[in-house]
Amino acid sequence: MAEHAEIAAAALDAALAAILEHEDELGKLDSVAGDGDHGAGMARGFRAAVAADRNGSAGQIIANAGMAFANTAGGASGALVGMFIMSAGAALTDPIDAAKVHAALTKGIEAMVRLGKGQVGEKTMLDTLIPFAAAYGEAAQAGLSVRAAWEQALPAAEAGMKSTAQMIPKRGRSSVLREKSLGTQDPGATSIYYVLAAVGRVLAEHCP
Amino acid sequence: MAEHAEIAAAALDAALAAILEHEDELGKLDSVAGDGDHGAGMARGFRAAVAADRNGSAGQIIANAGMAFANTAGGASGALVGMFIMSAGAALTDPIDAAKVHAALTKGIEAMVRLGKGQVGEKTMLDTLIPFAAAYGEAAQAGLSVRAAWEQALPAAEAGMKSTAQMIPKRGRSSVLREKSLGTQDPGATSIYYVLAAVGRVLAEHCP
Amino acid sequence: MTYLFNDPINFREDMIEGYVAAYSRMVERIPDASGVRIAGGAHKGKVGVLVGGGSGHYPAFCGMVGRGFATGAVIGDVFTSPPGEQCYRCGKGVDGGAGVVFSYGRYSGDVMNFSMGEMRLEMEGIDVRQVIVTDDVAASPNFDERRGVAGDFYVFKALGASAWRGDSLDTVEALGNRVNQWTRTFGIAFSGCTLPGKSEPLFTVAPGKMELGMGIHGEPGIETGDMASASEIAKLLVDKVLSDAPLDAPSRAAVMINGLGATKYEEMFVLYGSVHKLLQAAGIDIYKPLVGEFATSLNMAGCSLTVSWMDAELQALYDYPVESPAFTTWG
Amino acid sequence: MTYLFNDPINFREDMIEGYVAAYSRMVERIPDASGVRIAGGAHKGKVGVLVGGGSGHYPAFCGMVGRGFATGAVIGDVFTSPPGEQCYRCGKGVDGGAGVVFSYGRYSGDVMNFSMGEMRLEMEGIDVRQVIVTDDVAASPNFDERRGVAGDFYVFKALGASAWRGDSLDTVEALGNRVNQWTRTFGIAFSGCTLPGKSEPLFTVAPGKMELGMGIHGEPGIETGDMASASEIAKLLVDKVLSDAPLDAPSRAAVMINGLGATKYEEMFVLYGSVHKLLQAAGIDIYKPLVGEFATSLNMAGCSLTVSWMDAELQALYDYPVESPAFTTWG
Ligand SMILES: Nc1ncnc2c1ncn2[C@@H]1O[C@H](COP(=O)(O)OP(=O)(O)O)[C@@H](O)[C@H]1O
Ligand SMILES: Nc1ncnc2c1ncn2[C@@H]1O[C@H](COP(=O)(O)OP(=O)(O)O)[C@@H](O)[C@H]1O
Ligand SMILES: [Mg+2]
Ligand SMILES: [Mg+2]
Ligand SMILES: [Mg+2]
Ligand SMILES: [Mg+2]
Repeated sequence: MAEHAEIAAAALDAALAAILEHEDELGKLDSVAGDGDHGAGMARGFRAAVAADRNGSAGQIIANAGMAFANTAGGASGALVGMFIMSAGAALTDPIDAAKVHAALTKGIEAMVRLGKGQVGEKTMLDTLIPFAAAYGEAAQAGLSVRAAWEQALPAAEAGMKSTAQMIPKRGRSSVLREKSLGTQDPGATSIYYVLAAVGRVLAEHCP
Repeated sequence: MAEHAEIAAAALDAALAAILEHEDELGKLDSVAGDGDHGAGMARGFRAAVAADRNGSAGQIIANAGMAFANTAGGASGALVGMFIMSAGAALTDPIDAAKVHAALTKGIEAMVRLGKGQVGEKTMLDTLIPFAAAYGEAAQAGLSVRAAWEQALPAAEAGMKSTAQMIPKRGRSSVLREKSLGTQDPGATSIYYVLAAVGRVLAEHCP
Repeated sequence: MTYLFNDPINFREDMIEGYVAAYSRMVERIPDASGVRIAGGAHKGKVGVLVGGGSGHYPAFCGMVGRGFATGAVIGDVFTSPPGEQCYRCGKGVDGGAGVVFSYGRYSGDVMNFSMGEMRLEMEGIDVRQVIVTDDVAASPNFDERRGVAGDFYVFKALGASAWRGDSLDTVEALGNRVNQWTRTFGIAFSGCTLPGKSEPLFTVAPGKMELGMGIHGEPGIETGDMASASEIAKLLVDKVLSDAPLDAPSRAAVMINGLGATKYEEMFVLYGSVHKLLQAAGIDIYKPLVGEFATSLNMAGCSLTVSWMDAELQALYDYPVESPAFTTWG
Repeated sequence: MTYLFNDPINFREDMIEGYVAAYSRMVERIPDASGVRIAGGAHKGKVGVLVGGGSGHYPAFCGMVGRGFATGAVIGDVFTSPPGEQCYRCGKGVDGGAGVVFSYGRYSGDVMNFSMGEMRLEMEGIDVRQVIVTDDVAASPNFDERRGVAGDFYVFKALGASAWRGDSLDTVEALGNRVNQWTRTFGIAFSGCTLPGKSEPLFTVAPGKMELGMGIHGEPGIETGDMASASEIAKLLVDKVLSDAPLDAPSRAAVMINGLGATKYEEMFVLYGSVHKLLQAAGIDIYKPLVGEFATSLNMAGCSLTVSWMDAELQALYDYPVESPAFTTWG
């Protein structure tokens, strides 16, 4: 459906805008225990993502965007987020409904876990993504629409993001510094939440 | 005379103490338009000067000290002050009187001018030394003692030193920066004044 | 501060362009890729050695490309692992038909991206090995979980020499891993560094303090200590490195004081004087030590001590002459 | 800041000791003197080339001692010309019986002290020539009254090559002077530097400003300008240097971006990219450019552009291979 494709494109645009708005904040979060490049890396990734080929279905657009993200962003997040978007896009076949979106999220998370060998509780973007996908799955099973399920799942993502402040990192560049990052939210968990929230706003505007 | 030799040694000790007291200030003056090492260089020079051989006459002690200064201090001031002290010492033969001291000062200045090709008004230590030697010469001719002539000549040195604040440098490391140093006293003119004043105090204490 | 840049977004690209313009007598751009390789391209029949990682660490990584040294380098943005796609393209760009070794300091982003590049190359039938450097004793008690920092140099040097003299892929890989097994680094920082276009440093060090065991990406240290004299710092570095000395290593070792950017040569020589005596007293037979900048962190102030033990086989690789923009020897 | 030192009074001595310990394979201490020379001592029958000046400028001056390069270096305290006595002792230490060339950047203290050393040596029957470098176009409109800064490198390189291949004292001196005649530098600073043991920098640069035409001893610039992008700075440097280009020089020239200490390689490559294009557009045939640190000013942030024009005779000297702790080439 052409309309879903347009929504996918708008969602990518909104994700880029959200990251640019928070680029400095994400860099600062990353500099607490990491190398300060998370904002710049996510911005680079989404800039490439919005410039990727936008022909085809929503799933194809998202997969292309994910490929461009992975090929451009660099860093741990470049690989992880790129693979997530690419795999989710590849799994998102028409016609789209909430169950399909949930399946796509699940595939994306699987790809990220395969690459990064992470799990919930390690102070990474998975702490935002996994609770979000779980909540989305429940909402989808309860029969909510793509858009309503997203709305209902967002608080779980937010709670997941916030929970990272109290975690000690086990993965990634900041893992050497364990205690240093206590009290600070994980940059990746934060950026993913901003993206999910931005996508939610696009769905709210465009979906029935 | 053993006593003159002791006074010469005490004068060198006092010069070192005066430079150490003002080392930081001299460095800061030099950093306005130069490289900030004048305090350290003068301290290095006088440390070597007080450690030099102290056998022989006052003149020999001073000449040895000057040689040690020149061999150790480095920089423009190391060569210039070292040659000044060495030449002045070599000219200072026993028995010492005010005329001899004036002749020694004159020889020292000649050596400094031969090496540095400077003259009064160029914002250097010569602006302290030349007026001092001139005033000392007048006092000596008027029949004053070594010590009284020194006392009478010191204000000329001080005035010379102060006059450098309004000069634009033509010699040395700071000469590239002409206007930058306007308003700041020349470090070399300042350190020489501190030395002359310290020597004056030694004379006041030990001379009849 | 980083002062010289145009649009910070183009920093990496501007840098590569200037680098290749300056050293075209030794290196060339890998076509359509964020990387450089030896001028004239990969040598047929020789193993290709691709080093890399983020930029901001020059002469790591692209300064170490040349005859007897790395075949090429893939170049990421400042402190950012290059994307897998670029690892793939540059890997392909250094392939001479005898296989490719990827070598880099262990950081999770690099591991992921180089591994993605490796998968792509292997799908095309190119045999790829990874020699991952883990020399930073501060990063973890477990050798395999450590970061790679200045010790990269010794591993790259051995890989480059082995590949250049015509060793097989298995041999090149094995020799590189042997050097890594015997290489240890510990670093300290006196000030943070600032990314191009930013006005605040990634971290700050309080006056009178120093950070112990910091990374080379502006990550702060694992511990904060009181600033000390050069000879006390020498003792601290030597103790940290030797406390983790490999048990099976011979007494001969190469030694490096690496400056992180703003800590200058004279200071490092003062430090080295004490380090030299302490290592000798500990029975180390110091071989061709190096004092300089080998893996920087933009203009961070700080330095690290690396000790790389060697037997006769590894010494021959260390002695092998190299010519590269940043490091050249007659042997 | 300078962080690594013991007693600041012993900084020079500690530094020399560490330097010689690190690079004993190439250099040795000149006995009873504040200087170093090529390992094994002066070569009989070859002209001795003694370079020097204060310390704080590494690799100038002692890093440039070795085969095909300077025979020795006399080392002063930080930013302080070595005393005449040391110039004498080190001059004697590099004498191989064919005469000695003193070469250094023109600063009044250096001129006085080297001249005092020269007098002593000539009293002993050693023929001494002085090749004084005057490349800093900022210092004066009169060529002879200029300071010597990063251009030292090209003059030393030529002197070293000429002496090493066995030229006569007259020839070595003449070639060194020819290089100086055709070498021009202009520098800028973004921050000051701090002497060992001091807590305040020698000068500060206001945020958003830069100093134009500063010296390499922490002397502030002759003018303060607004901070600009790398490409604008490239234009400024190229304009300043070319506005004083020697009229009689051929089109071929070596080009150097020299970092003052805290301005790092990646930044300098960004700058060089623009410089390269501008110089090419101005008709300069760029030959083997260099981007790195050649004459630093402790950890001052800033850089300079040097252009050293050359004909075939001077190019042969530039191409001559050298091996020294700081700079080695295969030719
Ligand atoms: N193995 C992993 N699994 C999931 N997320 C990870 C992993 N490693 C790192 N991350 C995420 O990546 C973020 C850092 O991204 P970024 O700063 O862009 O990359 P880098 O760490 O390479 O500099 C972390 O905040 C964390 O959320
Ligand atoms: N040619 C000269 N004649 C007389 N005095 C000079 C000359 N050149 C420099 N000076 C003096 O030397 C002082 C600087 O000394 P110092 O800082 O120790 O040496 P440098 O300039 O080599 O760093 C100046 O303040 C000035 O008084
Ligand atoms: Mg990061
Ligand atoms: Mg000075
Ligand atoms: Mg990173
Ligand atoms: Mg000086």
